[in-house]
Amino acid sequence: MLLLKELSEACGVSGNEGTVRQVILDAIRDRVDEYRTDALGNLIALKKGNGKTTRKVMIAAHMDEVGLMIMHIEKEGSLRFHPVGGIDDRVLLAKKVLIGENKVPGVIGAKPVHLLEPKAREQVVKFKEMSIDIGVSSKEEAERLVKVGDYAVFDVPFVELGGALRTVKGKAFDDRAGCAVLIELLQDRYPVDLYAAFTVQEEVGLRGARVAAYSIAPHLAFALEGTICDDLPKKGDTSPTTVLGKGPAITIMDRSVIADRRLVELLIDTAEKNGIPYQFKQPALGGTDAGAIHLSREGVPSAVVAVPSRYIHSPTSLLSLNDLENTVQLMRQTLARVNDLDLTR
Amino acid sequence: MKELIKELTEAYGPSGNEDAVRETIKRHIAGHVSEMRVDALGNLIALKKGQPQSGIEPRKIMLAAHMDEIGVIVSQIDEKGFLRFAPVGGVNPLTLLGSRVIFADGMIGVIGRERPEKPDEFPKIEKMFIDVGAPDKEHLTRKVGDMAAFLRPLADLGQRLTAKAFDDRIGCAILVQTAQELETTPHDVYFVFTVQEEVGLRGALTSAFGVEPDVAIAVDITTTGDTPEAYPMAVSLGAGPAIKVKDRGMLAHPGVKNWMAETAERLGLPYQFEVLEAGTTDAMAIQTSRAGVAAGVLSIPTRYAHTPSEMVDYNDVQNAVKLLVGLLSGPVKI
Amino acid sequence: MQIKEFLKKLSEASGVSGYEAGVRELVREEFSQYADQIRIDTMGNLIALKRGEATQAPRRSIMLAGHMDEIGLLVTKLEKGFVRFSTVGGFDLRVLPGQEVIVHGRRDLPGIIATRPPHVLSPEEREQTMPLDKLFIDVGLPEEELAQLVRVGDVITLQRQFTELAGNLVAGKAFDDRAAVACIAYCLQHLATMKHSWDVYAVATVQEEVGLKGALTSTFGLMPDIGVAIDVCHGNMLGVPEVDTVNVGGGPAIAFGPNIHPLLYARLVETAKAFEISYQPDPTPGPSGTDAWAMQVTREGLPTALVSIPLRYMHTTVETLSLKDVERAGRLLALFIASLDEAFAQALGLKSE
Amino acid sequence: MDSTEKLFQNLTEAAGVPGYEGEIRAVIRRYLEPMAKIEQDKLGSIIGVKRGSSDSPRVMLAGHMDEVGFMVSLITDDGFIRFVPLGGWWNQVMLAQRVVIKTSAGDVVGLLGAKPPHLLEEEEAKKPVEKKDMYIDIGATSAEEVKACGVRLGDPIIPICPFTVLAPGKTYMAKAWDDRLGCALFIQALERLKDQPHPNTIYAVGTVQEEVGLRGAKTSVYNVNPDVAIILEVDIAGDVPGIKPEESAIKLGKGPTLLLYDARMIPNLRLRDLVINTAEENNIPLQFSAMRGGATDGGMIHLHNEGVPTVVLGVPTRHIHSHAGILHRSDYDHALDLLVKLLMRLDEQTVKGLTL
Repeated sequence: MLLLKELSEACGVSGNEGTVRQVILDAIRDRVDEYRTDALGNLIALKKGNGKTTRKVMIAAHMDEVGLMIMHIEKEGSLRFHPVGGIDDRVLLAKKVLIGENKVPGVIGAKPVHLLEPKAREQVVKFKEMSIDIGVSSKEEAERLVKVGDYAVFDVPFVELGGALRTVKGKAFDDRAGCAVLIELLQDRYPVDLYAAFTVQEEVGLRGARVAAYSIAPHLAFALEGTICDDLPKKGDTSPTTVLGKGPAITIMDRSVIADRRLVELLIDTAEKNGIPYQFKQPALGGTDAGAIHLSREGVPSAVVAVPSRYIHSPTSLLSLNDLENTVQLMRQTLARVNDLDLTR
Repeated sequence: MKELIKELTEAYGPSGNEDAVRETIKRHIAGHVSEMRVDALGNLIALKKGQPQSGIEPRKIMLAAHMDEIGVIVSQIDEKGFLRFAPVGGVNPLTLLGSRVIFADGMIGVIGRERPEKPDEFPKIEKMFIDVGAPDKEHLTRKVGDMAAFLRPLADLGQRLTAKAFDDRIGCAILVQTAQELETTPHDVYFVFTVQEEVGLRGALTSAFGVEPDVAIAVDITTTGDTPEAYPMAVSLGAGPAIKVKDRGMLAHPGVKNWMAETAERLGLPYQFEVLEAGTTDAMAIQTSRAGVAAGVLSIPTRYAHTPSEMVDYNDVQNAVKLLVGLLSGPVKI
Repeated sequence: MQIKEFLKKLSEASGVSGYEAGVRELVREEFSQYADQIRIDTMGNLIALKRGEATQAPRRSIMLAGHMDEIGLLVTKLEKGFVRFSTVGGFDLRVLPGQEVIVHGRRDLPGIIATRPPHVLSPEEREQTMPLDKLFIDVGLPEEELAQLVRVGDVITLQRQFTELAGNLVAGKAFDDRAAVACIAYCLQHLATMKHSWDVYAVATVQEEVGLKGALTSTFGLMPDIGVAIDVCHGNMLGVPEVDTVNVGGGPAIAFGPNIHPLLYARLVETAKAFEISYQPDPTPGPSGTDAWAMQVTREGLPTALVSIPLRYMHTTVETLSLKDVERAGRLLALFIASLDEAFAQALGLKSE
Repeated sequence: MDSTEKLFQNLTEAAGVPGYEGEIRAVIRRYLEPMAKIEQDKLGSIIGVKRGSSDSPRVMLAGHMDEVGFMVSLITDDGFIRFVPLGGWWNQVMLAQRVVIKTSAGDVVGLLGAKPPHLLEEEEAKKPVEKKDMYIDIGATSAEEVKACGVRLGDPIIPICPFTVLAPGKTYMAKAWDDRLGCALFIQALERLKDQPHPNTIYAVGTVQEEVGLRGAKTSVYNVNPDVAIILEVDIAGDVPGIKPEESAIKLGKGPTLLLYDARMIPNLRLRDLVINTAEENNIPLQFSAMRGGATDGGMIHLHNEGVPTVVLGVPTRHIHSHAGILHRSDYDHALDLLVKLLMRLDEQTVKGLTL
C-alpha cells in the first residue's frame, strides 16, 4: 500500500524504467531466490517452489508508463515533445510535467483560448502544436536544464481519497498496480516455480514481456494489469468495461490474446470457492503482456487478471485498494492450485 | 470429398473455440498419419513420416490450414436479455444484418439492429444485438465472453459450392484429403491445423516454432477479380488453384512459388498466380519463425470472403489436392 | 572501394523486397573482399563474418544490419495491353504518375507509369490523388506480345538513374537502404586496417520494407552479443518542420530511445567526439521502424543501437544524401567496433558462456 | 538506330522551352541547311524554303520547336529553387522527376523534391501537390551556393528523359514529342523531295512559343505569306485504360490523324477531303479526331490575310505534356508518306480550287 505510493510516484517511461526497477528490487531482494536484469531491462526474479514442483509459472507486470520525450528545443527556449506510448492529445494541455533525471518542472502550453478562432476552439489541439514551458527565455538557458531526448512524466502526487472502496489517486496505476500485486505475491512460496517478470516497454508494443517469456520458457503464465475502468454514468445501453470496487477483472479476450479457457475456469472456480469478488473485463478492448507471452516459443497458456482503474493513460488514475487486495488474494489462491491443473488436450 | 467439406464447414469454431473442428479432423486423418499431437494453443499437429527414397533429399515440410472461423463474442447483456457483441476477426457489419448465429451449446440467435438515425446509415456493430428469444436476463444461460459463429448450411450448386467458413475449412478439407490420398512420401510431412488465424495468425506462429520446418505451404482462400466491377485482380473462380506471389503480409518465397508452378505444369494441372492487395495467411507467421522458413501459399479462389455465403469451385479444390500430392511425392526443388 | 561508385552500382541494381538476388550479388562481391566467411540464409540475407582477434573465451560478436531491399511494384493483371500493378513497401501514390519504370518480365521492358491524361479528367478528378487502381504501366507493347513477355507477379523497379548534384550530394533510388550497405562495406574496409577483438557479422538484410523480416530471422540465427542497424532518416527539406528532420551533410544521426541500449548510445557518441566525427542526436520515442526494432526483441533480447544517414525525399526515385555522411558513418562504426572489449561486455551484463 | 531514330533522338533531347528555342533551332538548322534556304522571323521561328518547279503555290508546313518546361522564379535562402511552368503542365506527373536547369554557366541537374510518405498526414496524401508548393533541389545548402552554380532567375528548366526505344522496337519513349515530331516530319519531307520535282515552293517552319499562345505562328506566317498550310502536330492517343471513345477514339498504331475541329480552327473542307482521298488512294490508314479544348498553330495561320486553307495532320501520342510520351513508328511513317504525297499534289490549280 505504501509501496503503491512509492511505485506510482517513481518515473519510468518506456525505455527508461531504471528508477522503478530500483524501487522494486529493494522491495523483493530478500523475498526471492534469484533475480537478474536482461538486455532490455526486464527484472526477472525466481521464487522456487516447495521442492516437489513440476511447473514453471510466469507472472508479468510491466514497470513502464506512458510519458513524453523532448524532441527539440526552440530558439526562445520552449520544448517540443512527442508522446511515448498511447496518450490522448486532449489530456495533455495545461498539465504539469517533470523532465529528465533532475525532475525539472514544466507546463504544457498552447495558444491561449482567447486567441483561437471560434472554430479552432472546437477542435482538439494536436501535440505537435503544443510545447513545454520551463520558464526560460532562450535555447541556451533551456539547454542548461534539459537536453533533447530527456523523458518527461506527469507530475501527480499519490493521494488517498478513502471512502468505502478505499480509493486512491495517482499516476501510472497502469501498471504499477500490477507491480504492487506481484511484489505482494512474492512473500509466499507456492507448489510451482514462480518467475516474477517485471517487464519493460509494454506501452510501445509488449516488447519486454516477449523476450522475458522466451528466456523463462514457462509452462503457463499470468499477466497482472491495471485495466480500463469506464464505469462513469453515460447515455445508452452500454455496460462498463469494468466497475470500480467489484473485484479483480478477468479477461476472456482482448485485442492481443484469447485467454486460455482452462486458466479462466480455474480463476473463476477459485474466486467462487474462496468468496473473492470478481468480474469479467468487457471483451475485445486493450492489450497486455499476455499477448506477447502466450505466443512465445511453442505457445504458453496465458490469462490476464487486472485491477480496475479509472482514467488510465491520462495523468491521474484512480483505483480501489479493495480491488487491489482481492487481486492479491485471487492470485495467491490460484497459484496454490495451478500445479494440479490438467493441461492435456 | 463434398461430404467432408460439408461436415467441416458446418462445424462450430470461432477463434479460440476450435475443439469441434479439431475432433472432426482427428477422426478423418486417424490411420493416415504416423503421429498426432495438440500443442499449448490447441493446434493439431499430425506427422506423416517419410520413407527414404534414393536420389531424393528428405525435407521437413509443414502444411498449414486454419481451423478457426470469424464470429462474434458477447460483450454485455442488457436487462431485457439482448446480447451486445464485438467481432472476432474481420467481420463486415453489412453481412450481419438478418444473419443467424449459433453458440457452442447449439443455442441459436438472430442479429437485430437499433433503428438507424438515417435510413441509409452504415450499420455499426455497437448498434446491433443478438436476440436468442429469451424473455429477460434471468432466463438467459449466456454469459459475457461466449462466442457465436454464423449459422448457414453448405449448398451444392453443382460445379460450385457455397457455405460459411470456406475460410479456411476448405483448406482443412484439402489437407485431410491429401493426407488420405498420399500413400508414401520421401519427406517428413507435418499436417498442421492451426488456431486463431483470424485474430492474428497466432496458432501458426507457435506451431511453426515447434515443428521447425524447412519448407512450409499454407493452404487458404484468396479473393477473386471475376465479379462485376471487382477490384482489378487476375484471379478467377475455376481457373485452377492460385499460387501466391504476394499479399498484405508477405511475399511468397520465389523458390516455393516456382516449385509449385513447375509441378503444376509437369502434372498438367491448371493454376494461376495471385497478388492479393488485402489480407494475409498463416504463411506470414511461419516465414519468419526462428531463423526463417521458405514459405509459400496455395490459395483457393473464393468469392464473397468473410460473408456467410462464400463460394468456391469444386475443380479448384480437387486440383489443389492433386497438386499437393504431386509436390509431396517428388523432390523439393527450391 | 569508392563509396560513390559502389553506391551507384547498388542504387541502379534491382532488388525489390523478396527479390533481392540481383543486388545481393553486388554486395557479395564487395563484402567477400573483407570477410572470412560469407553465406546466404533461408530468407536470402547475405551474412559476412569478419573474425576478431580475440583469443580467449568468451568469444563476442557484433551484428551490423543494413537492408538491401527496395520498395517497388508487382504486376497484378494485364489489361488491354497495359500492366496493372501493386506496391511492395510504402509509396506516396502521388509520386508515381509519369515515373519511368522497368518491368522485369521474360526480359527487361522499359515503360512509364501512366494514367488518364488531364485533358479528359473532370476538375474534381484533377484535384484528387490517383488511386492505385487508376494507374497503369505502358511499355508500348500490343496485347498479345505483352502476354508473352509479362506474367502476373513479375517485379517492377522504378527509374534507376544515379545523379550527381552540387555539394557532394547524390540522388537516386533505393538509397534507403543501399546507402547503409555501402556504409557497412566502407566500415569493413576501414576495419581491415585496425585491430578489433570482437567478431563482426555484416548482414545485408532482406524484406525490411515489408516488415523487418530479414533482420528478424538473421538475428535469431546468429544471436550476436549486440546489434547495430544502419538505416536512413529524414533530412531537412522544404515544408517539413525542423523537429522532424536532421541536416543532410551534418553527419550520421545516432538514435536513442526505447529501441536503443543507453550504453551503446553513449559509446557511439564518445567515439564520435573522440575522433571528431560530426554526428547528430536522433531522439526516437517509439518504434524506430528499422531493423533495430526487430533485432532488439529476438530470443531473450540483445542490446541494440541505430546509426542513420540523413536522406531527403525518402521512398521516391530521387532520394538525396551526402556521400560525406555515408563515409562518416562507416568510420564511426569501424572505430566503435575497434573499441569493443570484455570490460564493455561486462558493463552491458552480457552472459559469458 | 536508323536515321529516323537518330533524328528523333537529336530533336527530342534538345532543349527549347517557349522563348528559349536557341538549342533546338540550331539542331533543326543543321538538318535543313543542305536542303533549303534558311530564313528566320524576328521572334525566332526558323523557315526553310525549298523551291520546286514553281514559285506558287506557297505551301507552309508548321511544327513548333518549343516544348513544355519551367522557369526559375525564386531561390530560397536555404538553397531550394521555386519555379513557374512554361506551357500546360499537369501537377500530378511532376513530383520526384529529374530536370536540367540551362544556365549561362552550363547545365545544372536537379530534381523535384517530394515529401516522404512517412511524414504525410492522412488527409495530405489524398490531395495532389500544387505546382506552387513544389521546388527543385540541386544539392545546394544556401542561396549563395545556388548562384555560384550559375543559376539565375529566369533560367529555363527542362525535363530529363533520354530517347528510349521500347521493347517492341516500334515504339519510342521521349520528352517533347509535342512538337519535335512535327519538326521531324517537315525535315524528312524535304529530304524525300530532295531530287523530286514538286509543283510548288515549300516553306518548312519551326515556330516558337506555341505552348504559350501560338505566338511564333502569328509572326512567321507574315514572313511566309502562304497560299495553303499544313500543321504537323501530336494528337492525344485515347487507347489507354479509362478513356472513353467519346473522349478520344485515337489509337496508337492505327495511322496518322486528321483534325476535324479544335477550339481555334475548323479546317478548309476541300483541303480536308484532298487529304482523305490522298490517303485512300495510297491506302494509308487515317484516323479522325476532334478536340473540344486545345488548339494548334493552325489557329493563327488560317486567319492570316484573307484566310489560308489549313489542315492539321497529327500523330497519335500517349501521355503528352508530361515527362515522357510514347508514339508508334508506323504512325509516323504513314504520316510522312501522306504528307509527301500531299505535297506532290498541291499545284497552283489544286490550291486555287480550295477557295473557289
